[in-house]
Order: sequence, then C-alpha cells, then structure tokens
Amino acid sequence: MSDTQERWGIPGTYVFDLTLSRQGYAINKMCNSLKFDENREAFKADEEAYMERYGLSEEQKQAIRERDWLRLTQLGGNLFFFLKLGATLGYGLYTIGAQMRGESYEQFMSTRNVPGAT
Amino acid sequence: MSDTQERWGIPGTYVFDLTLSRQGYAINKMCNSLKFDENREAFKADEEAYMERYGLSEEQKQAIRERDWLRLTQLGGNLFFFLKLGATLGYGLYTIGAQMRGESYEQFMSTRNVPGAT
Amino acid sequence: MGKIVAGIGSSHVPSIGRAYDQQKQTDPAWQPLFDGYEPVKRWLAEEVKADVVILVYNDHGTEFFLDCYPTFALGVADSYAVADEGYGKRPLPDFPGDAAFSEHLANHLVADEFDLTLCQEMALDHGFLTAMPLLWDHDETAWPVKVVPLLVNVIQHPLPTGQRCYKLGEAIRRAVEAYPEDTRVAVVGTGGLSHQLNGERFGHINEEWDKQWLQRIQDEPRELAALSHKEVMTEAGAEGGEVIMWFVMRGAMTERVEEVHRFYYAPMTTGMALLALNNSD
Amino acid sequence: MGKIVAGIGSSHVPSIGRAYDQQKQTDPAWQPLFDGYEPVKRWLAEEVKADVVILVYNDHGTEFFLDCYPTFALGVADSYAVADEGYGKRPLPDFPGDAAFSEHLANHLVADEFDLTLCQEMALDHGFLTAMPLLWDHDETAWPVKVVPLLVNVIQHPLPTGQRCYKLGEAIRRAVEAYPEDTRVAVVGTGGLSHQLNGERFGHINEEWDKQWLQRIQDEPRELAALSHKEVMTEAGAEGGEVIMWFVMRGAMTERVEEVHRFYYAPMTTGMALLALNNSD
Ligand SMILES: [Fe+3]
Ligand SMILES: [Fe+3]
Repeated sequence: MSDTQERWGIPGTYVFDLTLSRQGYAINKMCNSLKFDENREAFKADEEAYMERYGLSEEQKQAIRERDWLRLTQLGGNLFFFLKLGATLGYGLYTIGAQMRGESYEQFMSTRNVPGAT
Repeated sequence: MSDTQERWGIPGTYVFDLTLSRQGYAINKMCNSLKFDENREAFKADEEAYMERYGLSEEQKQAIRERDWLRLTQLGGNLFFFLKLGATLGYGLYTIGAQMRGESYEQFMSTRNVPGAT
Repeated sequence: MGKIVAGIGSSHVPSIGRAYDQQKQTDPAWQPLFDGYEPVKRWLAEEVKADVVILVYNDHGTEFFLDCYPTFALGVADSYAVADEGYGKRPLPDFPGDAAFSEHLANHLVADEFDLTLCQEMALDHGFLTAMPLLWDHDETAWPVKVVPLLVNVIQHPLPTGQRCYKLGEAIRRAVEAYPEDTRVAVVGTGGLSHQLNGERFGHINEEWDKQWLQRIQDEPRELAALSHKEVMTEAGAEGGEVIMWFVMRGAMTERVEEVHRFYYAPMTTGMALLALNNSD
Repeated sequence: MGKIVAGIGSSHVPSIGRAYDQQKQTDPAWQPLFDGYEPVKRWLAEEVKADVVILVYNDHGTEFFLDCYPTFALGVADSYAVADEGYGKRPLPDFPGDAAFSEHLANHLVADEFDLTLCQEMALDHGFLTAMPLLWDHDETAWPVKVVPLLVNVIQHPLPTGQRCYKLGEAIRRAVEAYPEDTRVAVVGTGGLSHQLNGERFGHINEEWDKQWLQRIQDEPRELAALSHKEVMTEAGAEGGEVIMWFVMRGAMTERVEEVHRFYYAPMTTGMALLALNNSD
C-alpha cells in the first residue's frame, strides 16, 4: 500500500521520512504557499491551475480533488502543511482525522474522553 | 577602534563573529536584498529611503553615503553581502580592497604577483 | 555564574492556546488543564525567579519549510515575533531575547560539536507559544522573562536520536555554568505526550505509556533516551515521537531530580502533561 | 558497497570561474592554473571513474542569509541549480543529484550525531561551482557525475572546529562504506588557501604557510585540525579560515594517503591550490 509503512512497520501510520518527504515535496510546497491570503484566493479561484503551477503529479492532484486526506498522506503530504489546504477549503483537524480513520466526525468524537475540549 | 578586533586580536582584521553579525544585521539584510534587479533600481533611485526602510543606524548610513568600506566592515557589514552593494554602485572587489588598505587601485595592484589574473 | 534553576516538561497543543485566548479557563472541559498549570506558575514566580528561559520546541510548518530543514536551530536575537499560523496572530506580546546569553550558548555549543543552525530572525508558533502564558504571567506588552528558542526537528526523519537530545541538554548545562553573569535559567522541553495526527491510527493516545513516561523521565532518563524512534512512535504515536525534546531539558538537569509538580490530562487527541523538576545535586 | 575512491582539495575563487567562462585557458596569467588542473581531470576520468562527488563548500551570501545560518547543510535533492551571484548565471548545466545516496548519508550522519540541515532545494554558488568544470568534463547539458553538496559555515563565527570537520569526514567514510550499492565516491574539500578580504589586511596571502599546508594535510592532518580558528586566520587570513573544509575531505580518507598531484599558484589575492589524494590503506 505504502512504502513508508513497509519501511517503518507501524500499522496505520505513515512516518514522514526523507523518502516520503521527497515524494510529497510538490504537495507540501504548494500547501505551504497557502499561508498567504492572496494564494488561498488564487487556489480557490482555480485549483487546477494552482496545482499545475506547483508541479503536482496526477495522483497527487486527484487526492486533492477528492479531499482524500489519507491518500494525500500516503503520497507524501505532511499534515502540518496540508492543514493550510484544509483551512483554505474549510476542513478542520478533527474532520480530516475522522476521515483518515474511516469514521464520521460524530463517530470519531464519541471515541474521545472529553469531546468538549476542542 | 573596533570591538571585534579586540576580541580576536588579529591586526587589520575584523572577524565576523555573531556579535559583529548582530550589529551589522540591518546592513547585511539590506545588501542581501540587492541581489534582485528591481531592488537595485529602488536603491539607486533613493538611497536614503532604501536605507531607512531597512532600519540602518545613522553611523551605518553615513558609511554607505561615504562608500567607506572599511568603516562599513567595522560596523558589521560582511563583504559577501556588501559586494552586492558594490556591484550596484560600480565598485569591484579590488577597488574596495585597495580602499580598505588605504591605497589606490594601482598601488594595490602593484603588490600582486600576477596582476593580470583578475 | 549561570545556573539552571528549573526543568519543565510541557505539551504544546494548538487547542490549549485557543482555549486560553477565548478565556475558557473555567470551562468544565478546560478547567482541569488550567488548574493543573497554576501551582507551577506560582512556583516559577515566587521561588524559581528565572531570568531566562531556554524553551525547546518544534515548528509546525509555520516558519520553516522542507527546502532547508535544520536538526537544531538556536535563536540568537534580541526579540522574537509571535507567528501567524494562518488563523491570525495570537494576542500575545512578542518575546524579548537575551542575545548576549544566546551568543554565549552558540559559541559554547558549536565548540562542543553541536552543529547548530543560528537564527537572528525567528517567528514562534504554537510549539513555542502554548506553554509560555500558562507558566509566566504577562500583560499586553511584556513578559517577565527573556527567552532563547531552541528548535528541534521532529517533523522529517531522520530526527536526532533521543541520546543526542540528552547530550545537547548536558552541553547546555555546561554552557550555562560557564556563563559569567549570575543568570538564572529555566529549561522547558515541550511536545507530546502520546498523539498521532496521521493515517488510520489518527487520534491514537496511550495514557498508560504517558504516565510511565512522567516517572521514568525522572528516574531513568538514559534508558528512555536509548529507545529508538520506532519504539517511541509505536507506543506514543507518530507525532508523539516529539517527546525527544524533553530529553534536552532532562539532560540539562542533575543526575537525580526532585519532582515539584506533575499533571496529566488526555481529553481529546493528545496526552497533555506538565512536569516541573528541581535539581537534587 | 560504497567506496571512497579519491580525495581532492581545491580552492574556489570567482575569478577562476570568470576566466573559465571567458575561455582564458591560454591567457598567460591563467594558463598555469588551468594546466595545473589537467592531470587531475585526466586521472579522475581515466582511473577514478567516480559515480558521485561529495563536494564540501560554503555559500557566499548567495543562497543562505544570516537570518537562519546552518553549521552543516547537506543536499538531498535530485538536482541542484546553478545560482546567479548577481552577474548572471554561469553557463554551466545544473547538477544531477543522487537523492538515494544523499538520503543514506543523511540517515547515517544524523544517527551518528551530526546535526545536519537537510536541503531539498539548493542553488550553488562559486563555492561549489569553481572546481567542478576544472575537474570533470561537461557539455551544455550534462555532467558525468552526480553530486552531493555539503555546505559548511565558514562565514559567521562560531564556525565548526577543525576537529569537528575532520570527524564529519570520518563519519562520511563510515556512511559510504555502509552504502549497499557499489558506488564510487570522490570527496572534494574546497576553499582557501590563504586569503583575506576584509580590513586593512585585505589581500594578505601567505605562500609559505600554504605550501606547508599541502604537505601537512597529508602527513599530520589531526595536528592541523587541532589549530584554533584564530591560529589559522592569523596565518592564512580571515577568509583563509575556510580551509577547515579540507578536513572533511581528509577525514574521509584513510590514515595514510598517497599524493597523486599537487599544484599551487598565487597570482592575486588567493593562494590557489589543488591536491589530489589516493587512499593508501
Ligand atoms: Fe509539536
Ligand atoms: Fe569561500
């Protein structure tokens, strides 16, 4: 499924090592650019053009089109950078996390000790 | 004369240590910006405004107004950065060096083994 | 002579900062956390009275990008800006640095074979910000302590080993004790405890492991520091691997330490912990 | 298994690059220099046949600024751009990296307690560029070797000690020998020899010291590496202090080395030197 999972052998976990970081460099560089308001506007105005400008692969583009955060992680996206993409698109941390777990937001929240502490 | 000379005790030499680097930070940040053509144009169009924008002290500004490279060095300018200022103003390495030695360009060149190797 | 006068381990979590800024100190979900920090805040103000805080943290895609990623980066500036992490700047005053002390550290640590990246400008994200207002009172413009930010790469493997972090702490102690001024130095290691923010295991926490950590970091830090990254991440989660930053703090303390206060709370996706230590020797 | 197959010390001077680009190879002032590199270029092409070159260099205010300055920075990219130092880009092809080999080095060296800054993008200035076309033939688009740039801070003190640089070389040898591929690796240390570009002593060179250096780096490198920065700079000039980068190369070689070629020429403000070494053991 994912090389980094084989390299590290921790289930359900994609360790962000240099190999994965290099694979996802275009994703993370694009996401990092979204710290600036004008870039967020440009992304929202034309996602395809923006992704093209940063040289994302077709697979990487598709993961972003589908807002598939797990796939994006497997392709080298790093959460600390793609949270900026999430913020641009209106996806918060727990929404992203629930999706990566294959759960609804409510299901995920029900697994927490004190779900009010957000 | 200069603190860094006292700290290091090497005659005629201004070792670029952190203390000196911090003192000259504004100079070097300004000079570093001159790697871009549009900034060189802006500097030439209004030196005073450009220096003000980077927060140079009056002493530092005065050294630049006088093209006094030795003084600029003593105030924390680092040659690798202020060479960009030199290039903007039409001062090359050997012209700057001769001035720091207190010599004319010709005097300085006459001290070299093979002055043709420039 | 410089002296290390306190060692503190503390989580750094963005939601804590939001709760602080939104004044949720008495919100039932948050009160335990804020109450947990109170005794340490008091101890620091009344007994420790540090002049400078060396705070060990990591950046979270805010100020450093992967084009050029340092293993260790030390602030050597007069002041440090509060970063905007994309939701607006937190209403905290910028931090005063102690550049002379930073320079002393830089000179000492590089001579001692630590290959630091030195930063004259550095904006600080929640890795740095979270613990500060919970540990030191501030008003709208000022902090009662000066700071030295020390960044550790815990984002992109290869990370420094736990042992390397521990040795950095030991070297920091030597450097502090060689400082000619009578400067009282607190060292804060931030991060952890268990949490994971990626993959199907998102949300993994391990309260049992966290509670053991709070004891073992006191009694057998070298054994802990010898664990591999894989061992730590398997138990504490991928992002929990950042606990290695506590070793810098622990390495700066004496062999034996005395516990001043301990607090643990795991409401959502992170084992939030606070540990305050005093030197015994 | 990886193998270190050559060790080279070489000056890096902008005027050499200009002379090369302006085809001054037979200009009387420059011919000695280009002739001096020819035998080594031939040896590298015909006997050494390296696959990868680790080139140790420093940046000169081109790609790195003082806001965030690393002690050691290692390239881990697939390719590296030729930098524009403000006079237009030199007409040299960009450099192919060997990212897999770089990653191996990064993993090994960080585990070995070298606190590297890792660079996935890195444009290379004359510190890197000067020696390459004098040592390896290229056409308009390609180089016959892959490269790994390794940057050392020799600009802003505290610099790493000579001994730290030597140890980094030793660790590089261990890492190379642990590489599973049959990769032939040349290590090039650049910089120096004596020169000074600041203050009233601008233009200081010390031919006697330089000539001793070329022998002592072979026979007693540890003694040389133990010299303080002040001792080196007093003799070799403030900017001559960058010769510590040669220790990385020397540390990567065996205890005893065999001299393949030596060349020295001091026409203007820098003692320009070339030294090619073979492992003896
Ligand atoms: Fe963190
Ligand atoms: Fe250089």
